[in-house]
Amino acid sequence: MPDGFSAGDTAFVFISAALVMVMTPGLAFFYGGMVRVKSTLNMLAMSFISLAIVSVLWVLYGYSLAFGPDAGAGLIGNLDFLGMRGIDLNALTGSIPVTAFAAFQLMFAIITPALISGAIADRARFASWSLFVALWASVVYFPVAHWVFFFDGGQGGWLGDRNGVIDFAGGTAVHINAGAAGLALALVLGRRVGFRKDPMRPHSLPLVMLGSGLLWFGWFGFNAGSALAANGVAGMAFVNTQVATAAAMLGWLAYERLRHGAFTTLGAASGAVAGLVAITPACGSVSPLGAIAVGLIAGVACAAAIGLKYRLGLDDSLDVVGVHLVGGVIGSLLVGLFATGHVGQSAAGLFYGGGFGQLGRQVLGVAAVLAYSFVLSWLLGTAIQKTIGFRVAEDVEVSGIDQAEHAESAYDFSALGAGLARTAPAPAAVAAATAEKTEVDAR
Amino acid sequence: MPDGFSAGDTAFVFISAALVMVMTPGLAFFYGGMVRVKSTLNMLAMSFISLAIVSVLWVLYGYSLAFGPDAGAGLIGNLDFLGMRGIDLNALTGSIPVTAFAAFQLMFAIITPALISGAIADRARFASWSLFVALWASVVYFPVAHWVFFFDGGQGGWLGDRNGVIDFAGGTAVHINAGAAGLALALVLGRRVGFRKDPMRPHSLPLVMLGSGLLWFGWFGFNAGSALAANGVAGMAFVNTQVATAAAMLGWLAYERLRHGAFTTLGAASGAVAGLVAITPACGSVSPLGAIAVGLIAGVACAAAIGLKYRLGLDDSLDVVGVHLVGGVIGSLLVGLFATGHVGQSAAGLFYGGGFGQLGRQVLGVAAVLAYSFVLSWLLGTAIQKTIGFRVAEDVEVSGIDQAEHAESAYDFSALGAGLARTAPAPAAVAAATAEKTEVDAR
Amino acid sequence: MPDGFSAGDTAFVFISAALVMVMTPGLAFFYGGMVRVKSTLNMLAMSFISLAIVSVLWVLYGYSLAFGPDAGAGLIGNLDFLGMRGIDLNALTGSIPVTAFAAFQLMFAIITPALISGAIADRARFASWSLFVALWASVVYFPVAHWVFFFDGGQGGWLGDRNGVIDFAGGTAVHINAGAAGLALALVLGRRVGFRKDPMRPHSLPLVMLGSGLLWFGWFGFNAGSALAANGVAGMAFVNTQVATAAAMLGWLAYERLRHGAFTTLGAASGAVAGLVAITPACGSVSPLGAIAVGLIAGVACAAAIGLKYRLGLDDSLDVVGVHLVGGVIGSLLVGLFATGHVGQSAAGLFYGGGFGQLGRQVLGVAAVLAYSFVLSWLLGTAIQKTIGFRVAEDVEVSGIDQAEHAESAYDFSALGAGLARTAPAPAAVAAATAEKTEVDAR
Amino acid sequence: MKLITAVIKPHRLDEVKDALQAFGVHGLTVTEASGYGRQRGHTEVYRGAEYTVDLVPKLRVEILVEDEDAEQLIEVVVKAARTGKIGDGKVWSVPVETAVRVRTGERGPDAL
Amino acid sequence: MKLITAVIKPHRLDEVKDALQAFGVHGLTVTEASGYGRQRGHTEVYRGAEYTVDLVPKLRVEILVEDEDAEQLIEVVVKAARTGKIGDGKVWSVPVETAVRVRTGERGPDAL
Amino acid sequence: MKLITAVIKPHRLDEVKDALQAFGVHGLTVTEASGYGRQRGHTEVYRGAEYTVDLVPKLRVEILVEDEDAEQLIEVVVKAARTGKIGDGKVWSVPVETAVRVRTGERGPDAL
Ligand SMILES: Nc1ncnc2c1ncn2[C@@H]1O[C@H](COP(=O)(O)OP(=O)(O)O)[C@@H](O)[C@H]1O
Ligand SMILES: Nc1ncnc2c1ncn2[C@@H]1O[C@H](COP(=O)(O)OP(=O)(O)O)[C@@H](O)[C@H]1O
Ligand SMILES: Nc1ncnc2c1ncn2[C@@H]1O[C@H](COP(=O)(O)OP(=O)(O)O)[C@@H](O)[C@H]1O
Repeated sequence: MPDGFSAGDTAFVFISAALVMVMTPGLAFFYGGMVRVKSTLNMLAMSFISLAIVSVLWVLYGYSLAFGPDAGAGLIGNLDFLGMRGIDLNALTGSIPVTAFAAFQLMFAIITPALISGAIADRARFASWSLFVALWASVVYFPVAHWVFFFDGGQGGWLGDRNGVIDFAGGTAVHINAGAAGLALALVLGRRVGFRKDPMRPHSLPLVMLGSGLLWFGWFGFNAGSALAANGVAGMAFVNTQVATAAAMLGWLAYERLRHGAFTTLGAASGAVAGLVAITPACGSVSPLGAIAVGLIAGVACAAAIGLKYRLGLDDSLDVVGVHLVGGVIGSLLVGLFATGHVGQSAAGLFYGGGFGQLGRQVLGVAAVLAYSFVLSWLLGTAIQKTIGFRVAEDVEVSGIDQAEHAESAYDFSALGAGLARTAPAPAAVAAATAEKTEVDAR
Repeated sequence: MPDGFSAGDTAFVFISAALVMVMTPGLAFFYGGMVRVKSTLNMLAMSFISLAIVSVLWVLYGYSLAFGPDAGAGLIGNLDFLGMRGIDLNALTGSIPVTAFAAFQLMFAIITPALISGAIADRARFASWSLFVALWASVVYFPVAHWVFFFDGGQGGWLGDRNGVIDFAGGTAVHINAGAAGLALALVLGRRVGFRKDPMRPHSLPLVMLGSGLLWFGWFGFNAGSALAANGVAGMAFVNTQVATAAAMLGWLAYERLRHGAFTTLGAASGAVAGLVAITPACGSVSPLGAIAVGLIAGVACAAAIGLKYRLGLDDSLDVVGVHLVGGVIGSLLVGLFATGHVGQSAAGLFYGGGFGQLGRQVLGVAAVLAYSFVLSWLLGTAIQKTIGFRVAEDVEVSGIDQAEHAESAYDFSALGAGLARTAPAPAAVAAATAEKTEVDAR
Repeated sequence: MPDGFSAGDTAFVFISAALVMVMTPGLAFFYGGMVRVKSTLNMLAMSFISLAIVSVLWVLYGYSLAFGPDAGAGLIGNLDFLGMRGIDLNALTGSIPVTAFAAFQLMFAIITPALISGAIADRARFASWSLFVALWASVVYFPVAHWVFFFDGGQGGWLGDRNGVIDFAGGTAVHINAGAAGLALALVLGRRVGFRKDPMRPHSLPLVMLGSGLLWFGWFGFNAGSALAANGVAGMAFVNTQVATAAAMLGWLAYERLRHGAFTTLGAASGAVAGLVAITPACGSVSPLGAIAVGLIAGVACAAAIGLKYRLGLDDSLDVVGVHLVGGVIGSLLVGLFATGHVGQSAAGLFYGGGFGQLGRQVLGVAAVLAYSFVLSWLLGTAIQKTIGFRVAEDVEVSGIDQAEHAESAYDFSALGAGLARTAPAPAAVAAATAEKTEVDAR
Repeated sequence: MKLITAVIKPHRLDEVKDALQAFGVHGLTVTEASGYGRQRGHTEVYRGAEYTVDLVPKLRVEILVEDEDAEQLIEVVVKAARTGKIGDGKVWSVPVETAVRVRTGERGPDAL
Repeated sequence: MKLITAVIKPHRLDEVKDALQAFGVHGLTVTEASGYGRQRGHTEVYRGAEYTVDLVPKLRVEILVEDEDAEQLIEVVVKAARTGKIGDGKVWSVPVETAVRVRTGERGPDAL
Repeated sequence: MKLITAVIKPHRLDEVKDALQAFGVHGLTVTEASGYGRQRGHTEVYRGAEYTVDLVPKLRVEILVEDEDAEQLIEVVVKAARTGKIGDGKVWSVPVETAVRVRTGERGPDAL
């Protein structure tokens, strides 16, 4: 391998990529456990399909649009790496192979659209959702990743590299981006039948907890891995990720106890995710005590925010806005307050003598990504709704989207498997012929 | 540590070994969710027991048979490392400690027999299965691993080292090997009661999705880890693994949509596994675009293949043949077409100007492993069936193998736990004595 | 980074820390699957809350008490690192950043209290448990970690550094510590309503198997990671961990088969955990054959031990004593017999010509931690019970602790979600206003 | 006394409960059930095997009432459960010889 | 009208459904049940605690029929559910006073 | 013959089974049910949405008995199921016209 290469850093980024990959199934379980049993599979499938679609697009053109040499003004990459051609096996990004970097970044591109799906639980046609994922990744995620994550000595993305917006691991590019898109789609698709009236309690909280556990686990790859090296910055990001998550869980639980009288496990899981979201942009620039502050604030604020949807009549079904948009905005802005100036980045925040400069830059980053994602997502969603249709029919929603869209049932615990009859594809003739040969069923 | 040692490579292989380890529980869930509720535990146990049995055999003699110095003709290792004696703490295999290599390879030896169990779901006596695992690992897996994975400068295994069969991570040694054994055992044990007649739908698709998620996650260790170094080859293997899996999922879903009218989540999971299988031998020699092709082909072909079992009357219950044998053969042969010659291996395939040479070598590898495994597995299975018996009684199958073989029920969700009564081992006298002391149960 | 830094070792420890982190959710599932459905969430929450509480305490003062410079006699660290101040980004512990070491050790501090919760399943008030975790971590875990894990050239902890007690990864500090505390709390809280009379079978064995799979997976980080370097010692620890776990599973299953006539999956999972516990202190000093012996002994002994609770009338509900205390003691003492003297540590055990010296030191370690933990835990538990109360009311226990303590139900698989009615927080006025705007529900 | 049994669509339970409450009946017992009838089921696909699922989820509601209320109660339940689509279910009544409240041993109308 | 209730082995449902269909009855309601009787249960073991499980999974099938069909229908169901082994279950009938189709309000035989 | 139906608290099943056994009845059929009545439910909270759960888990036990045993059996069941707290449930009986043992086709008392 060429000079500057580090096997240690490479090992770290490979495993971090695997960890980020497992977050998407984790998200599927987190979301899937929260819906009613009749739409479990649809919820899982909406995440899993992102693994399939975005991976292929990434190799075809996504990596090039996001991390190809800037095509102008820091807005998008050019087409040099179409099909990932021309990427030498031993070429490096920093101290790691380009392939390692590309794999790591791909996992971010996968989970971001998957996050959106929580806003439209129980009611989105699967084919339409799949189309949305492909379009959204292409016209929203790939460019925004370029804006935020592509560094090229001041010639990279306009937000991160050119304007000094700090987003260590994706508070803007991932969470605000997905949150704003979730808001747009929740508006486009409208409220579920029975929203605010029917009981819609989670069908499996253990599944939710499994999801939150895998998300937390994978998030170390997401955040610490974003250092792209196994070094002290990654170490600080690691510690900050853990402690902010912990503090956010405590914050959410405390809020819930005061407001609703109980410490719920769903609250614990939700608080943890809120903390993970909020520390994502900040983990490379705050101290561990700062991380506790970020976590606590995010835990309480997101717990308060999710209640609003019932007042506003917005059916953001699994709180993509309340957790990812709100948490992402909080974390991104708090960088402007809590950045110490001597962790990963040198810019200091307001509380560390850095003045209002960084806070202003953070506002820019938040506003730009939020606005771009909301508008584009609304346009894409509306276009799909008006053409092929995005929302399922009402009776499908009532009887359960899993049956209509996936021709499956999530569970069959009965001693019964009741009322099933094999219909195909064992052709009648064949079946008859072999039935004779079958041992008598002497049950 | 001695010269040539790399801490980065070692870290990578350690974690890769852990990732491959978690594939076996992952497989247990993948399989376990697919069976009816009454045989869930048996399905899980068949995978977990492989972790126990093969690990002990590996230390006792397996490692030595597979990776000990060749005992002649590249067929098997000698007994130099019985009990793993004589392995110095700091001895190296390449740039990593021998122990790291041994641990990594052990995980392959564990999952391969576990894969077979899907072919005989719902009907295998657990003790007989355990015996089969021990015998099969000893006389099939350990030698075949030597053939394929033991490199010693042309003095190693006859397929990989001596004849240039390319199998980066186990398309032949793992998947064809397990698939052929599954075929043999499905024939030996015969069809389940009610095959092709009774409904046998999966009892928990979320469990299947969890399994597929863990498999996918762990497979990065399996494939990229097989580079045994954190380098550019591993990076290419990593990217190829991801994109082939993605493409296979799309291929399977498309096939299913056309043939059966629905995008199922089980199809998504199955497609992903088919892609992972097919890219396994090829991930170190194709380009990312080649990997998309391999994945697409495997996804469609395996989706088509699984339907055949109903026509042929072969109760390969969870499609070990349709997915692992077919997928493994496809991936292994496609190396002969798509190998670029400048990723991990220097031999180029037909489409990259390498002529038919490599394709021929691949055919040799496929045929040798398939035939050896099928014949030996059939002999072992038949021997067990004729002596201690392999298949449970019909009424056990009908009422559920979990009760008879494991004396357990997988779930108890009722408010009831109905009809249970403690019988033991609290001895009557003791129970009586302490019952008095117990607080009155004032429910 | 400064001299002596190793990116490879750092990558290894980062990922190991993530692996140990995922053990706590793993434990939550392991325990959660074993209880009845009505206390599932409480069981999960008792583990998850440890992630929250201990992480925050660790940053505030825990790291300093455990790994700050010794405050005297090897009993506790001083307060130099309060709030983790003064820890330079690039400061090293061995060859890795201090932050990496701190993050790794934090995960041990989290899982240890979580382990205790199994002893008091179904009956502990959540707020009281949370308080117990905070206190216990502060006055038991942090000091004991200092005793065992803090090395400073003979000026470190009194057990490990000053008296040569060998505990590679936490047989005393983690397992005996938690096991003794579990014993104390089981005595303080008393037996469950219906203990030894009512059926209390596990509500989801797949959840238990998931937990055991994640524990096994994460334990590679726990044990091999404790080498704090990706080297040959870690490699031996890795192999030993795998094979001891395997042997213990076989031992437990064999015992169960002889005693109860069945190979159960719960027995397989329990045996694996017993093996993991027992090899924890020993994995850095025994040979692979020694590890098989340690595992077998632990598997059989723990399987025998868990039966005792019914005879003794001790409701150690999920066998924290039978598995963690017994397994930890066995593993710690067997170091005195099986330590080879040339794996990770130079002291040899009785069977390897080292005489009784090391065995004596191991007895010291076991006795000190066991006694300290038992006494302090009993005092803390009793204090909580006498003040704010530790145990829930009997009718809460009967109707299910999840409802009363968490206001949730773990599952809702019915087509029904029966009998739920939204009551809040959609305020009546708002609801009425928007109800009119809602599409007519034409189901 | 009579026992009224109603097999209804699951999402009508709330309406039925409310209607009973309004009518002055404050108790009922529900079980989950699967119904087979005119309402068609659906097809499921698992790895190429197609199944027809012809049992549809229903709830089975039982209500004990005094003889004189029975007829009216049937009307109330039928009305509350109705959606007008196929599969709305059946309601039937059966004579009860005696009914007891377990807690008190009270019999007949007092048991309700 | 009569209500025929059959407690049967789960795997006989298909046969019962087919037999009813052949007989001309096109509706039924099924609930999952557990039965206790002559058929022995089994023993389970969890970490050294042995339990006797003496409830066996059954299905409970309810069929409303016109009076004149009742006797014959009972025969049909009994025959379809029979395996000849212990635990095959019971079938009983109860008089129904009135039956209503929820969708239409039709009564009596028309409700079926 | 009579069909005795008892809706009871789940944790009383064991006592009821034992009492029946002692009384000489060796069969019964149980289904899981949810009851609504005087016994209050509880409140659940999911991300800020509060739900009142007013259905309480119950078991529904059915026992076929000969006419002459019915009255006494009701007493036995009521006594075994009683805890004295609200929500103990109801027991009622219904006349059965005929009962058949599926395995043998035996009718009436012989079917039990
Ligand atoms: N003969 C019957 N006996 C018992 N239950 C029946 C009978 N016929 C129908 N049912 C129940 O009534 C439900 C609705 O019946 P169905 O024929 O689908 O629609 P509808 O009642 O609107 O005509 C069925 O799902 C089943 O549960
Ligand atoms: N007295 C009874 N009342 C209600 N159900 C009964 C009664 N006796 C038996 N059953 C039901 O019938 C089923 C079969 O009864 P069992 O005695 O096991 O076999 P068989 O009917 O073949 O003699 C039981 O599992 C139970 O569900
Ligand atoms: N009118 C009724 N019809 C059918 N079941 C009833 C009726 N009233 C009560 N029940 C059942 O009896 C159970 C107990 O009734 P409840 O009023 O709570 O207490 P209690 O019987 O002690 O007064 C309920 O949960 C329900 O299952």
